[in-house]
Amino acid sequence: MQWGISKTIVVEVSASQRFPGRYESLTKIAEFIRCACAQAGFDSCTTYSVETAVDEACSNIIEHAYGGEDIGEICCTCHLEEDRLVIILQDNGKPFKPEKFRIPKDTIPLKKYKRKKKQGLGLYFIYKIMDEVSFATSPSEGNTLTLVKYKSSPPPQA
Amino acid sequence: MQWGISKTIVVEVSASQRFPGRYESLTKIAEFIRCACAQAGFDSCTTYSVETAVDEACSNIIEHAYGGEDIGEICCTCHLEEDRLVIILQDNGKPFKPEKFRIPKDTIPLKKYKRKKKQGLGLYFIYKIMDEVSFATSPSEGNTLTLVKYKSSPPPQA
Amino acid sequence: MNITQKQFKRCDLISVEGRIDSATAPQLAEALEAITAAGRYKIILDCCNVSFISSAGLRVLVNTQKNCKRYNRGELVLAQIPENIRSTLDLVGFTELFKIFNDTLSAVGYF
Amino acid sequence: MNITQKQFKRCDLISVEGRIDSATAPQLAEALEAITAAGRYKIILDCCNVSFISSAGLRVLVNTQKNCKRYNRGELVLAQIPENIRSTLDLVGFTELFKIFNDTLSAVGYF
Ligand SMILES: Nc1ncnc2c1ncn2[C@@H]1O[C@H](COP(=O)(O)OP(=O)(O)O)[C@@H](O)[C@H]1O
Ligand SMILES: Nc1ncnc2c1ncn2[C@@H]1O[C@H](COP(=O)(O)OP(=O)(O)O)[C@@H](O)[C@H]1O
Repeated sequence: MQWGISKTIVVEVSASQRFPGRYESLTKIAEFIRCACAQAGFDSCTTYSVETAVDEACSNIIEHAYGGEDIGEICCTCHLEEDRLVIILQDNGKPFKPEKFRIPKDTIPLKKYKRKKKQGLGLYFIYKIMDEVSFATSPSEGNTLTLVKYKSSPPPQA
Repeated sequence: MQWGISKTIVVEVSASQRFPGRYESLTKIAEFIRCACAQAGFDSCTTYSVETAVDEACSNIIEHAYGGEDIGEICCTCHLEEDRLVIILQDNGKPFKPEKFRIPKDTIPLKKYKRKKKQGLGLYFIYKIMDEVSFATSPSEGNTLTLVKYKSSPPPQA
Repeated sequence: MNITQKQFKRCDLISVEGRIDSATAPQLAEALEAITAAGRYKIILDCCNVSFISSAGLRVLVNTQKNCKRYNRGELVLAQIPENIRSTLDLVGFTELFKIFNDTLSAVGYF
Repeated sequence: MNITQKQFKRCDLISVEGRIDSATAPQLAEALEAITAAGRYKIILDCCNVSFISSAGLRVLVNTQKNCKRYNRGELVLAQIPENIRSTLDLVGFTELFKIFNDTLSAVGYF
């Protein structure tokens, strides 16, 4: 894989930034993501959809992993690859075990579940918008959520 | 009565222009009237109302005095007096005898009259908008319609 | 004069551009009659781009208003009348005959 | 988020400016509930100045839609959605749940 270098601008293939784990950070994270999407050449609709997915993921980190604002940080890293943008969100909160949840697939999860609590739509948005979604937890690096968006439609075997 | 003369512009106190007696002339006549109203210091609403009255009067000249387009001319003269704008419309068509018509006063003439023919609203507009209206006919000068608009409300005795 | 029309569920919006005078009034009358002939009597005349309304034009509006209000079946209302036209309609006493809305949205929402 | 409202004869227009997210969704829910609590179930959400709608915001709209459509008494429709938001709503399959109008005039005229 080769990276094109224009005459004056070296394309940054990777960028990382840490944000305080508070709702205020969401618009700043969106800006960061918007830049990465621009570098990936995404159109404004795709860019907005990726912003939405990341916003949902970060809201979940603040709300569920940390259980509140200003408990910990969110580290956001973007890798620009030839055919995709990879976004990695890291936190040090409570590990998320997606196996414990009904991961929404194609149907909109609008039904109530478990004693009147309403199923959230956040995970549904994330899975629906991004081409690949994976959660991982390790003692050293905390929780890692990897989100992938392809530059064109995902390859059939992916 | 004295006319103010500014440093560089001599205020024209009188202007006259002849127009072909056709409906196309109406917008040109309106422009001419607009200039006179501007010199009289009328606001845009008053100006538009005077334009409307003159438009109605000229339509009547074409339609009723001449009985059609391109039969004769309309001569339009504006005199700017200290407290009023005087507009004189002259034509050489059929004399108009306003005594023969119900000159509309304050009530809107919306009823039908004389065998189903509807009463026109043109004369009503003219009388309602202008402060003074008078028709005259002479063998030498043809028909003369004099329309007056005061710069402020008309004096009580006028 | 240029006429454009839009039909909504409960009313019709008719937008006129230019002069409504003896020359153009018949065209407007025709457009309005087409609406009422279809049994639709709630009409908004959008005057935003009207430059002039003569008595002949107003005559058409008055006739349409009479037709629309018959049997309480509807109404012709005016929207976005330029200030100078509105003030002249006021002067000649015709604003009483028509409900006037500043914007077309409120006019559509009225029906 | 900023909310402005306008009540018409048959429907209510509610215009939102800014982000509709977890932080602001409760405020929007309150405004919508005030309308439905008044027995008014035909609602237009004007999204012209909405910059972002999160899943929490959409949840509010879905709940309102359910409430409005009950007994066939009304409907929540969306107007003037910015293209990027609309395309994302499409992607997540939510545009089926709401009738969408390009302009508020057509939306008011729909009811
Ligand atoms: N990052 C996370 N850390 C811990 N728990 C999470 C995380 N993301 C999601 N969850 C759990 O998954 C559930 C569903 O999430 P989501 O679909 O975003 O809806 P909501 O957040 O509105 O409940 C949450 O209620 C929460 O219990
Ligand atoms: N300048 C004129 N010359 C001759 N007849 C006129 C003139 N102006 C008005 N009339 C007569 O007065 C009648 C009423 O005029 P008006 O109120 O303007 O309505 P309309 O022109 O629509 O009939 C006209 O039908 C016409 O018979």
